[in-house]
Amino acid sequence: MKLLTGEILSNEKYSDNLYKMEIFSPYICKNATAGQFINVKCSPEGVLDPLLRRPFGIFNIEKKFNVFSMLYRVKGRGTKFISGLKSGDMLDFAGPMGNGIDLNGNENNILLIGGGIGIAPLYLIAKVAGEMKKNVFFAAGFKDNSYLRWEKDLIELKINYAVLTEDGSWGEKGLVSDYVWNNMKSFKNFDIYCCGPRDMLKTLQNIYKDRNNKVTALLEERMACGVGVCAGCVVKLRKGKKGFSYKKVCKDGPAFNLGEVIFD
Amino acid sequence: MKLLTGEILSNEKYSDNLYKMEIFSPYICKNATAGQFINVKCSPEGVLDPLLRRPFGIFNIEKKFNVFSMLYRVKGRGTKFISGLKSGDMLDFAGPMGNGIDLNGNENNILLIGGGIGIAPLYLIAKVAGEMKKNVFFAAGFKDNSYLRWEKDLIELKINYAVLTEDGSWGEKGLVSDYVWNNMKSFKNFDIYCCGPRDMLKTLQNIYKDRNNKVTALLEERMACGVGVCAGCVVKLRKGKKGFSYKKVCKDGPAFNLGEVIFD
Amino acid sequence: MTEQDSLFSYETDTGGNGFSLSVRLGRIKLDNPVIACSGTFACGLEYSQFYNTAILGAVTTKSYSLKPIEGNPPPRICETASGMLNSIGLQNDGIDIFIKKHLHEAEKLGIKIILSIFGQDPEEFRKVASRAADIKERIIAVELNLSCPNVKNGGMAFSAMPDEVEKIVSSTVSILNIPVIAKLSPNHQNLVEAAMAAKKGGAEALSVINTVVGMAVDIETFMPRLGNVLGGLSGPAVKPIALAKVYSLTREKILPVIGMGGVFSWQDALEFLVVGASAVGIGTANFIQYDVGEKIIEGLRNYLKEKKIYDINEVIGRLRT
Amino acid sequence: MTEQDSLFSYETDTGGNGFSLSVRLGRIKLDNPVIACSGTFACGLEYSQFYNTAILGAVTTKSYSLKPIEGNPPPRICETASGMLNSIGLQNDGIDIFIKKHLHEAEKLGIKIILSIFGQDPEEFRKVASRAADIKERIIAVELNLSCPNVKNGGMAFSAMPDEVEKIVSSTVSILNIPVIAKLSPNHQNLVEAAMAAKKGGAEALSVINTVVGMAVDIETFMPRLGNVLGGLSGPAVKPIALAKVYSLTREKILPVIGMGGVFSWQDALEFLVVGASAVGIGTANFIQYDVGEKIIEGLRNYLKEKKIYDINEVIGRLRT
Ligand SMILES: Cc1cc2nc3c(=O)[nH]c(=O)nc-3n(C[C@H](O)[C@H](O)[C@H](O)COP(=O)(O)OP(=O)(O)OC[C@H]3O[C@@H](n4cnc5c(N)ncnc54)[C@H](O)[C@@H]3O)c2cc1C
Ligand SMILES: Cc1cc2nc3c(=O)[nH]c(=O)nc-3n(C[C@H](O)[C@H](O)[C@H](O)COP(=O)(O)OP(=O)(O)OC[C@H]3O[C@@H](n4cnc5c(N)ncnc54)[C@H](O)[C@@H]3O)c2cc1C
Ligand SMILES: Cc1cc2nc3c(=O)[nH]c(=O)nc-3n(C[C@H](O)[C@H](O)[C@H](O)COP(=O)(O)O)c2cc1C
Ligand SMILES: Cc1cc2nc3c(=O)[nH]c(=O)nc-3n(C[C@H](O)[C@H](O)[C@H](O)COP(=O)(O)O)c2cc1C
Ligand code: FES
Ligand code: FES
Repeated sequence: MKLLTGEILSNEKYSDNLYKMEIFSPYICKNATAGQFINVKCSPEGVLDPLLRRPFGIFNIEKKFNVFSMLYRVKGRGTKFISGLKSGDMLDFAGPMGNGIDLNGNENNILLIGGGIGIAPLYLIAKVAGEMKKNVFFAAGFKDNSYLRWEKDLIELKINYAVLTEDGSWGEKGLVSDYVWNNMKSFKNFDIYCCGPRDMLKTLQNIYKDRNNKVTALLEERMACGVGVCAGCVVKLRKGKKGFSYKKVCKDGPAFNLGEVIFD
Repeated sequence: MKLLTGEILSNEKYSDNLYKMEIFSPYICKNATAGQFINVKCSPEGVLDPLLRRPFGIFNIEKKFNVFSMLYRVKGRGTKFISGLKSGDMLDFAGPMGNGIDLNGNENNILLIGGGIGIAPLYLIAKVAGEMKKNVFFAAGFKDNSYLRWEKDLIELKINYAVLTEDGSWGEKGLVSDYVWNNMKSFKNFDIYCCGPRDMLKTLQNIYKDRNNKVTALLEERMACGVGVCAGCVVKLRKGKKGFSYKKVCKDGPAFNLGEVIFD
Repeated sequence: MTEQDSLFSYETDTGGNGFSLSVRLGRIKLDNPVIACSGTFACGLEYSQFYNTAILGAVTTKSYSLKPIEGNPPPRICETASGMLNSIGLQNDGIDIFIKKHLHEAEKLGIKIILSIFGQDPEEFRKVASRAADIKERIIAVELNLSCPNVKNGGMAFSAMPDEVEKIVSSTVSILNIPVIAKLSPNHQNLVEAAMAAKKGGAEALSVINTVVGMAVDIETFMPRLGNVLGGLSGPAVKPIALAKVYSLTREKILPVIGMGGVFSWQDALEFLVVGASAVGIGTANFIQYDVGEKIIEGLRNYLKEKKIYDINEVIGRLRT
Repeated sequence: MTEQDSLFSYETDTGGNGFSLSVRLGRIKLDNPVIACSGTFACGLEYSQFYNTAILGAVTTKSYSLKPIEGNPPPRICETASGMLNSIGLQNDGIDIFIKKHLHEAEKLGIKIILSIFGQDPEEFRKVASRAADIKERIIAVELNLSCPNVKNGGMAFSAMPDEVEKIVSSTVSILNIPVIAKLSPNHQNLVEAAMAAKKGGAEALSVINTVVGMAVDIETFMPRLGNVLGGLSGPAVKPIALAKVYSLTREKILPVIGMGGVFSWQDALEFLVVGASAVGIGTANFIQYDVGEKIIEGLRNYLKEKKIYDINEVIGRLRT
């Protein structure tokens, strides 16, 4: 993990609030693995407001070019700031942070379930799994077709996928969790990785309660440090029969066993 | 006085820390007079840090083009921000503020004494006085030749002037206050306007203590509101024999009778 | 003055369509919960260049004392991270000039005035209140600035001493018999006791917070950045502190609260309302966004419309804990 | 580890050329006045990925209690204007795990450790101090986090009660007989009395300030932004408040002070030193600029060189008022 400044090679607008930023960084390309994230300073040099860094999953790594990318949604002040950066500007970030996903011990079948911007960190998992010649299926659900441009990225991976939108404007109409439920049998011996809104994760937790798929969720929580010192980013995990403990998303995660997560 | 947004037509770098910004504003061009200032928001839209507006004298008004300008020195966070603005960007400012200088009741001879960035508001006085066919002399003192580019602006006014620099790199070597002292006799029946660092003003106050020139100083003080409500920008003025009172630079000034100012 | 005209009609227009911004704090009724804070708006005259300040729920005047006060030596202002320090030192023209001059000007503009007063000791508070008795029909309330130092009592602020708070409030109430607001300081731990004392004294409402004690140093000169060394911090930086202080009072339901501290937008104002403030004061924001009062009223009105909330009182105190 | 190596040599180099950054706070001697604040640096391990944290004057550990504490429900973090709120709730592994595990790791890195401890009552403080007795040669001081609530006494923070402060400090001193630092809260008006009580109890120094009570509201959900409703404000926003609090203590020359609150740069650190702090704590800044500790040490060193000041003590307390 290092504090870095990397040149922005592109900051492409995918749709109204969706951007993909490519950053030159040999260090990240060499050291990062799928599932990890970077922590980005989202204010001009020397400026301390907004104060905190923002975490973003690593969307893609192109080792050959020493370029990695992040796919991000403009939500508030921080993401608004970075959406205004241009190629040639420098990005102040740190990484790679969090634990990477080790696909070696896995089933040969991988199901990725993404909701909204939750698809971002799953993309790199899909790519890596594909390169390992695993059988990968990506189920992605959205409100509308604002992520349409992302389908092009997905097609490059040459994996099977299904897109669902709530308004039916792209792919099938419906919720991705319903899709998973309806196709339960086809994903019998799949290891599952999911990332997305709380409600989606809750539903998936229910769906997979009594099944013995290995289901891993990539979680989000507001962060201060991103390196494990502040205990600001905790999520509640089951511990023993009735107990719980708080685990840090930044250091113990961001991937957790979905079955252990307590959503209250 | 209005809250305005004006398009920046140019933001020219005069030297390392010196810029001239031209802003399109029919309202300012119609309503402002020499000696007044504008109050500029020096952070991006929606951003509140740095918090306070910064006051800048009106350097020039070109009524024909509805363009006015300010000449400014990059000092801290606020001026650094505006120095990065580009033509086409919008400037958030308010004005015109403070009292203008009425040259009508004046002597026919005007001496302007500027030190450093203090030349900025004097320039418009010089221009207006010139247009009134007064006999104008501009004595300007600087540390070095970083204001050299400004001489071109000055030449346009077709008035007499002297430039002094402490290092002798441009014009005569020396202090502008010494120059004034040495040429005292030539400026006998001149009304005087001065603006510049505290030490220069103090010296001039001494020089003109017992003479009956009308000497007006344009003062600077840190401001919060700029409109006269906060009493933040006060300077100490003599009142009666031994008393004093605090006057607001923004509302009662920025021009004051130099003889009345108490520098302590 | 076409801008002002259009504002007026705009206001009547939305006033008529069933979305109400009116609030009550005891006997104080306001058309909307947006109040200009003492010391940041003079009497409303200056800002009338930017919008019709009569649309504000009320304008609280600069704090007036018996005699004019020259205030502290400059520099009096210093910018800090998302905030500012001031050490104005309560410079003011004295209550008599207010009565003779400023009140008249404000009335001409239709501004609803809350008169802020202070004294160096309870006796001066009483005297200022007595002067205000003549004009009590022309103002909607008196606000007591209890954050100023009690010179007869070691310079500690009145609002740090619940007994003094009660005494000053009750003497003002008995002299004026119009609504009295006690403005309390955030710099003491016994805010709740001070508030209860104000209630006992007969106050109608509380204004919270005044500025937070702070300082800054010029590392070039090793001098304090303020002539007075210490000053009062205001602006966005203090908003979390102000919200916590307001909450500590509204939770106890002592008196209606005018919440203030770092309000710059209608969203900020809404935070205070949700925490339980019945009205919101706008201070430092006036210095930066000259028409912020109007913007916040519009913002709150649009919020109600969008959410189909017919009465602003529906959101006051609706914090979900 | 070439980066760390070069840092080390850099340090010795400038250490040798006559510009001294060493400071003393009673019996506590530090190579430089830059200290990592409790709760913002763990035990230094994580930040050792970014620079050699052994160069810091000291690292104050997360505050440890007798047993592990799970802390408050999330969300625990919320950004505010130039600041942040936290409601971690003193989550920690308990003093035993510190002794068994974290201390060892920090020692391996050569980090100078100030152990921060707390308890729910004076008794727990005593017990934690007793556990620390075994390792007292391996730490340079113990810091008592007196801003935590005294559960046996209505939940009011210890540092609001001078008597309790004295009691806890003196019992720790008698158990440990190593330098004890009392960390005081800015949320009470009797800071000076608390400081004098700490001195009476035998404290070597004071750490000021802990976070300022604050809150924030989500106007979408009407929920507080922190799971715990109230939290502690830190970061640049509080710097003016912190400076004023430190000044209120250094003016009285009670005990040496470690000044903290919003320090992000060497210039900020210098402000605290000029006001009279003998050392400076870096908290929130670590979260944003991971190598800020190193940057501030370098910055102060360059400042001395540039100004030809041979000893940092020359600037401490040199405020010109
Ligand atoms: C491990 C991790 C990976 C992430 N990966 C991505 C990604 O690949 N693409 C993407 O678009 N977003 C991602 N997010 C969410 C992203 O961090 C937030 O959208 C972003 O912080 C919003 O910042 P803002 O200033 O625009 O919003 P604001 O709402 O103004 O932010 C205010 C504060 O809340 C925090 N915050 C707001 N939303 C979130 C959130 N969802 N999660 C955590 N903190 C939040 C901010 O960091 C900031 O501290 C990730 C979050 C985490 C924890
Ligand atoms: C009436 C008036 C007219 C002015 N005209 C000009 C001009 O034409 N050209 C020009 O370059 N400068 C002018 N100044 C000075 C200019 O306002 C400051 O240089 C500017 O505010 C510095 O802002 P900063 O953020 O870069 O500096 P910082 O030092 O970061 O500012 C911090 C705070 O101090 C205040 N401040 C700093 N320096 C001054 C100063 N000299 N006077 C008043 N406040 C200050 C800032 O406004 C801000 O509130 C004028 C000042 C006044 C009062
Ligand atoms: C320059 C200035 C002057 C002030 N003068 C007064 C005053 O005279 N009386 C008073 O009660 N409060 C005074 N205040 C405090 C404000 O009314 C308000 O309580 C405080 O600034 C917090 O709100 P804000 O953050 O919106 O400014 C003053 C504040 C500022 C910034
Ligand atoms: C996330 C967080 C956790 C903290 N935990 C502790 C703690 O355990 N013990 C303690 O004494 N202070 C704690 N503090 C307070 C800091 O040590 C410091 O006093 C305060 O944050 C002010 O400094 P800053 O503005 O530089 O952060 C914590 C602060 C933060 C932001
Ligand atoms: S963000 Fe600090 S521990 Fe995770
Ligand atoms: S800046 Fe507010 S009165 Fe001049």
